Amino acid sequence: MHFVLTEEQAMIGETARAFFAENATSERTRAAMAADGIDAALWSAFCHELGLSGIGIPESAGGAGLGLVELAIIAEAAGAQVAALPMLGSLALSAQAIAAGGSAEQQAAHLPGLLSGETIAAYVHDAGLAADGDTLTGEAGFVAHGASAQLLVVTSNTGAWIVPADAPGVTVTALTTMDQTRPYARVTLAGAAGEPLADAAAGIAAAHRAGFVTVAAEALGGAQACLDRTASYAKERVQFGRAIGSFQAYKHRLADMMIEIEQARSAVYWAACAADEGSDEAALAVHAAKSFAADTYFMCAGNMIQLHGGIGFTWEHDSHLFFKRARAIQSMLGSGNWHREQVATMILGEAA
Amino acid sequence: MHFVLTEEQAMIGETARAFFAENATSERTRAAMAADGIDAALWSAFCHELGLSGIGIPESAGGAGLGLVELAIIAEAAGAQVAALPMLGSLALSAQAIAAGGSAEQQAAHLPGLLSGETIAAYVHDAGLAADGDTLTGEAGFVAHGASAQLLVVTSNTGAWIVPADAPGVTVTALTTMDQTRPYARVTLAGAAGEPLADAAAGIAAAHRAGFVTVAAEALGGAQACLDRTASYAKERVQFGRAIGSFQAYKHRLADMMIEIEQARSAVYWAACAADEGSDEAALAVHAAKSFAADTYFMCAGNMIQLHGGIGFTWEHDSHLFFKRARAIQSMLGSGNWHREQVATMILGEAA
Amino acid sequence: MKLGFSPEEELFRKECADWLNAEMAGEFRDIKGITKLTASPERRKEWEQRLGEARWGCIGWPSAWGGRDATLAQQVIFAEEYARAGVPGRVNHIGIELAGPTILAFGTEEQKQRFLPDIAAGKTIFCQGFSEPGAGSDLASVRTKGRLEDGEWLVNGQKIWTSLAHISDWIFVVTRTEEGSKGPKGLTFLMMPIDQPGIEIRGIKQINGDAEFNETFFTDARCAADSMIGAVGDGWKIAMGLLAFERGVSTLGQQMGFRNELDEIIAAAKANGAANDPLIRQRIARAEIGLRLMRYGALRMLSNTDHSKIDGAALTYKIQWASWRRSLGELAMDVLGQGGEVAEGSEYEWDTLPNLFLYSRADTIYGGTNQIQRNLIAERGLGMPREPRGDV
Amino acid sequence: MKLGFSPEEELFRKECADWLNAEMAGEFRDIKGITKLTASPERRKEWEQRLGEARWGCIGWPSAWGGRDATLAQQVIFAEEYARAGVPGRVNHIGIELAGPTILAFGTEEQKQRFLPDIAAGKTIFCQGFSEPGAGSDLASVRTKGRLEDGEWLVNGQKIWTSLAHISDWIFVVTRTEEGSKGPKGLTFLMMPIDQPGIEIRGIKQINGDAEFNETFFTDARCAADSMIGAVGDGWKIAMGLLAFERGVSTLGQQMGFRNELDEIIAAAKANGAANDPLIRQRIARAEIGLRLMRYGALRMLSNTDHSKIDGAALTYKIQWASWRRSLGELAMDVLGQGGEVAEGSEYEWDTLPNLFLYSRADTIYGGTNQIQRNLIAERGLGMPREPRGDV
Repeated sequence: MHFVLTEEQAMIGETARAFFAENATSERTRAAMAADGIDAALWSAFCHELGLSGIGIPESAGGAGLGLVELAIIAEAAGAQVAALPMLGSLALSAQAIAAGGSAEQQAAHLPGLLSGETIAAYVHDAGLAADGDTLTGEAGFVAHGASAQLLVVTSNTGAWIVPADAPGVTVTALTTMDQTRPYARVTLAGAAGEPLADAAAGIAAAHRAGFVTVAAEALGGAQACLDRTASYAKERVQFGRAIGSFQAYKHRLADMMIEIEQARSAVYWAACAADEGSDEAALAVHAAKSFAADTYFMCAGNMIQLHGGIGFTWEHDSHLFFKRARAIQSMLGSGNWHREQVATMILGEAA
Repeated sequence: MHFVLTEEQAMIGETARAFFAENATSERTRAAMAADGIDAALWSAFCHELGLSGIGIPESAGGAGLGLVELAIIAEAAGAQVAALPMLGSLALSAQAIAAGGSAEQQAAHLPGLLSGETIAAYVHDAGLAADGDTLTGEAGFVAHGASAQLLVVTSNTGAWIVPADAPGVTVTALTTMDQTRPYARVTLAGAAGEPLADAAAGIAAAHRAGFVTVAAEALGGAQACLDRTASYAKERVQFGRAIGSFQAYKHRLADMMIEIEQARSAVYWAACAADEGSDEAALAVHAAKSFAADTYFMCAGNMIQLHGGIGFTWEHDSHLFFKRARAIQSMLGSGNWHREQVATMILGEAA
Repeated sequence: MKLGFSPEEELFRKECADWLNAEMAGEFRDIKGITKLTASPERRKEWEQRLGEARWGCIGWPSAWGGRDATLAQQVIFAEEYARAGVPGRVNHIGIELAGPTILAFGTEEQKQRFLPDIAAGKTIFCQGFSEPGAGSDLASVRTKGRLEDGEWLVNGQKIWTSLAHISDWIFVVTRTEEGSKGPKGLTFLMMPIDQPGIEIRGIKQINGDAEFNETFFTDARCAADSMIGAVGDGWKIAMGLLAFERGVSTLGQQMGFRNELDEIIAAAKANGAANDPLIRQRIARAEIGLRLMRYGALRMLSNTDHSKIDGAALTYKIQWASWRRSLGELAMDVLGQGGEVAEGSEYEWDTLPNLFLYSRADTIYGGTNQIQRNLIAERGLGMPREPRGDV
Repeated sequence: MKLGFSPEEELFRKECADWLNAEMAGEFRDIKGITKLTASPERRKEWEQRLGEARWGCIGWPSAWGGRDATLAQQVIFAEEYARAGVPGRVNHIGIELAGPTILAFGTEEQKQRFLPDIAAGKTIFCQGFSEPGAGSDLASVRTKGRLEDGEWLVNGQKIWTSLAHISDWIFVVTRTEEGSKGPKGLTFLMMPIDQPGIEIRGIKQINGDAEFNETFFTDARCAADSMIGAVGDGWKIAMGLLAFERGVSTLGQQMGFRNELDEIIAAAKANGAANDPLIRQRIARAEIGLRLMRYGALRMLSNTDHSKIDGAALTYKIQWASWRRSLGELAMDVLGQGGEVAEGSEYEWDTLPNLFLYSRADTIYGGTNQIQRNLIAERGLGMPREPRGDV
């Protein structure tokens, strides 16, 4: 029992933070927002130069090994800059699904491209998917970075398939999305042929676990960035002849942010670590982390706007990037209420 | 359309406030708390000398006329002192039920005693009451001031009866109650004979309307008293070399109390006035008033404790009287969630 | 205490409704239902002129200045029917609610004649120049300078958050006219035509992609001496008086807009099944109750004629509606789910409810942040010590 | 980063559990499950002496002073098993968590020998004399005076909120020993035996009808010169050091108490059907999540050995648990409904859950109110300017 980062983990964090702070600038992110929501150069540098894309993927599958703790460390750093990257869909969801559920052949066929960044995958979940053998018919409305993907990992509640995005029967429609750093697409499958994952259940479970932890960690990083930036502003900005950070009400709002963030930090690393260790608590922890960190982020991003006053709701200021990302994280991969209901079911049983 | 108190209404308010401030002192209330939760001398003075007990009861039934607005004004003043009186059970519920649902004979037989204060009635509601003709079997666990009542008005969802508290088959058990100014009793009916109200539906409707408005008005008065007393304390009490009311966080808590209280005031008088005018809005308004004012009171009483620091949670200080009354008002006559669900049903229909 | 309306008042209601519905079904049907403040400004100016012609522009004003001397009840009724008929909000809100009443209270007879009939007629659109970069809500920190030269004011400096300046005809500004003065002293209140070389306007794009607000730059901008309201150095007093006008009958119209938003949420919840979720039901009930209480709070405030005491309903009104509406935006998104995060078409342009969600983040900031509102409530309403100014 | 325990640690867990369970099934079965701090003090003192005999009293202390030099993991395990076995909380909490560590850090060798073994053995029960009427959480405003006379300290003044003073043997107090000094200067830290003519204790009845806290009056109360900790004038420094000890492994034991409270709520909800209410389910899930996060926050704080940086988990811990528990009290009552408002019997004495509801209102006040916690977080954690002291 030792619940702090190891030296190696701390180093990964420093590397990732430095990389995103230097490269995922507001200017570059805004350029990506005006296009397809991906800073392609950033993604390439992340996968190649930094070589962080394989983290959380077993070495046997061509990854860098390590686990969700390390993946969370990276997602936290990316989230702090609202980086415009397909990390969630391509790595945390699709690559995890293939690494955990794919056959050795499937891993060999698809993972190298995903980890090198040359292929982008999107994760398409449709609970009501109709599968006639491996011929798939269904639709998913909010596929993150779906319009940029060459590969789709398609799942129902029980099955999982790999489908090329340009296969016959597949239609992908880009959607104007509030969070322009991670735009959605609608994916329609009309009798598209899928290649089934060898172990669908394992693939789905791994994708969900990693997906929940990844967005929770992103949220943690985003929330901390909101606090840090607002605290800096509070020391500089003068109103009524005083630094606004000297107003007690302002201070207490900042304190409230820190109180939530510290809990979110516990939640994220508890969930990641419990999942890595195969602890009984992992199932509860990933729901706790997703719901708690998402709410924390939204609260902090809302406060960031409020505490910046007028400039906080301008397009020019970065507050809205955090705010929209926070909202997206709240509603994606199950709402907070849904995750808490899963927790309630674990401790109270199903409602009568 | 003129939504302020008339001169006559303002005068009733001044009279009631002066009466309760002078007589319903902490000392007298605490004496009542140690006994049956009724300051008998106060009740007698209220009914006789002040003659306010007939307000809201038609003159034809021996009352003073006027309506729920005036009843609310009085309940607000009583609530501001957490007065230990059977006003809710005896007047707002039972007398209202008899005045609205009783025959002329029933009114003549029972109302004079209730309005003079010589008889105390308690209101016993049991949704599952079994009525074999007028022979009643059932139980209610939380009958306000039930152990002090000579008369019971017993209702199910559809029927209403008058039952003497000492009738055969009636058992009344006093209960140790958190709010000692309005202790509960358990009332058990085992084949007790009831005298049916002539118009049960009218009686029940009047009792509920008046009951919701009365506790909402009490809550308003209590909440305002919490704010007033805390604001006074904030000006006197010094910590860290400053009046604590000079700390912005303290000021903002007080402001938050005022913001809720002003809305609660609108809610109470809207509900009372809409009911008096027979407006379509009355049904929604009484649910709004009960739930909103009760929550406001609980928030203000909780803040009163917090903002008084250590002395706020001592027995000696009056904060806990407000706090316990606030809690009782929240849970009695339907919880806040229940009242809001009634509102939701009016605007959304039943949940599927 | 009386909530109902008299039969005469109900007749007046019918008159208002009939006229408004006829207009919205006729010549102005193209603007019916517009909620976005920046949409179709030219057509809306025409509409406001039509209102003026029919003397519906400012019915509470004296008839001498283009009003109808309407009673409070009549004003309430008109505001409600206006919104109920789907008529878009007034682009000249600042003119009719702030500039007009200020001129009425502090202006000379000549100024009243010059401005009021044209405001009532919808011919002069006003905007407001109070906030400055670096000053925000702090009017005492105003730096924009005014100096009198050859019988004319020359104004230099910058204002910000000048809502709708880009479609307005006039702007009123608070300027520092006493060299070296500090705080509330040495300020003067000026009315200036916008269409002049010394005034430049740049839109500020907001979080929702729209641009309602502006930065307004003054470079030797000119203002005739007789367009000063009050005397030199009266700026603070007049600005404070003006802020007190802000909570007029128009709040009821604003509430009807909120009503439409809540109704849209209710319809969406019924359509997508969210209305069956007990958690959503509670929040919709709270929103409904909050909106009703806003109405009755406004009626208490408007009915109250005893101005010797602090009016709690008035003092708490701004933060009440702003907080309510911000919550409404969050409720809207939770009802819509992820669907609320995607827009029709390829423009970054939002339907009513997602736009409400984004825009309402500004509600708790402009016109005095929630923090400043709480200071005011604690200080003016509850007698707490004032927050000290610093000297940085 | 590692959450699991090693096989050796799991063996240690079994050893703890076996011993504790045996005791709670044997001689001390009468005190098993007691949660109220004031219940059965004499028997609980006997129990703490039993703990001491078996060297389980302060396992993290050096073995030289009665401890076991236990590792962090072992301390965590013992705290968890202690609570899991239904063992009542320590009446000598102040002695083992505050007085002991303070003596260990600041005491002389002689003082260590005099006090530590007896604290570890459960023979010396300590209470804390910091707060004063009129000073509240403001230690710098202490007025209780100490003066040295004939080689002995004489103490005069009053302390308040001295939890469990009525069952304690010793009290430590901060006194003002420099005549005319102000603020943090001129304070001295003294340890005094309670059973002496100069000390009078009066219980303070609380909102829940119980009396855990006291007023403690000092009238020429005596304190031997060698019971001063540190030097004359060191009182502030030592008190600040002591407050840093407050967040030790005992927080995990406290959390296990919270666990029991939440489990009781869950059981009540299942029994009365509240567990089917989606609104209650959300709140129970939030409470469960909050409790788990408290555990992992505490483990982060305890695992952290880098004291050069501000530890956010430690800094925010007090307000986190206090706010969580106050919400838990409200949840308990909403689960119980009106049934939570009536007590068995005729005494004004409450079952665990209603008592939790009432008592938890104090959690956000004592040991630094939530307001003061937020100041500390913003100032120490985020570098905001300090709240200025006044001079009233």
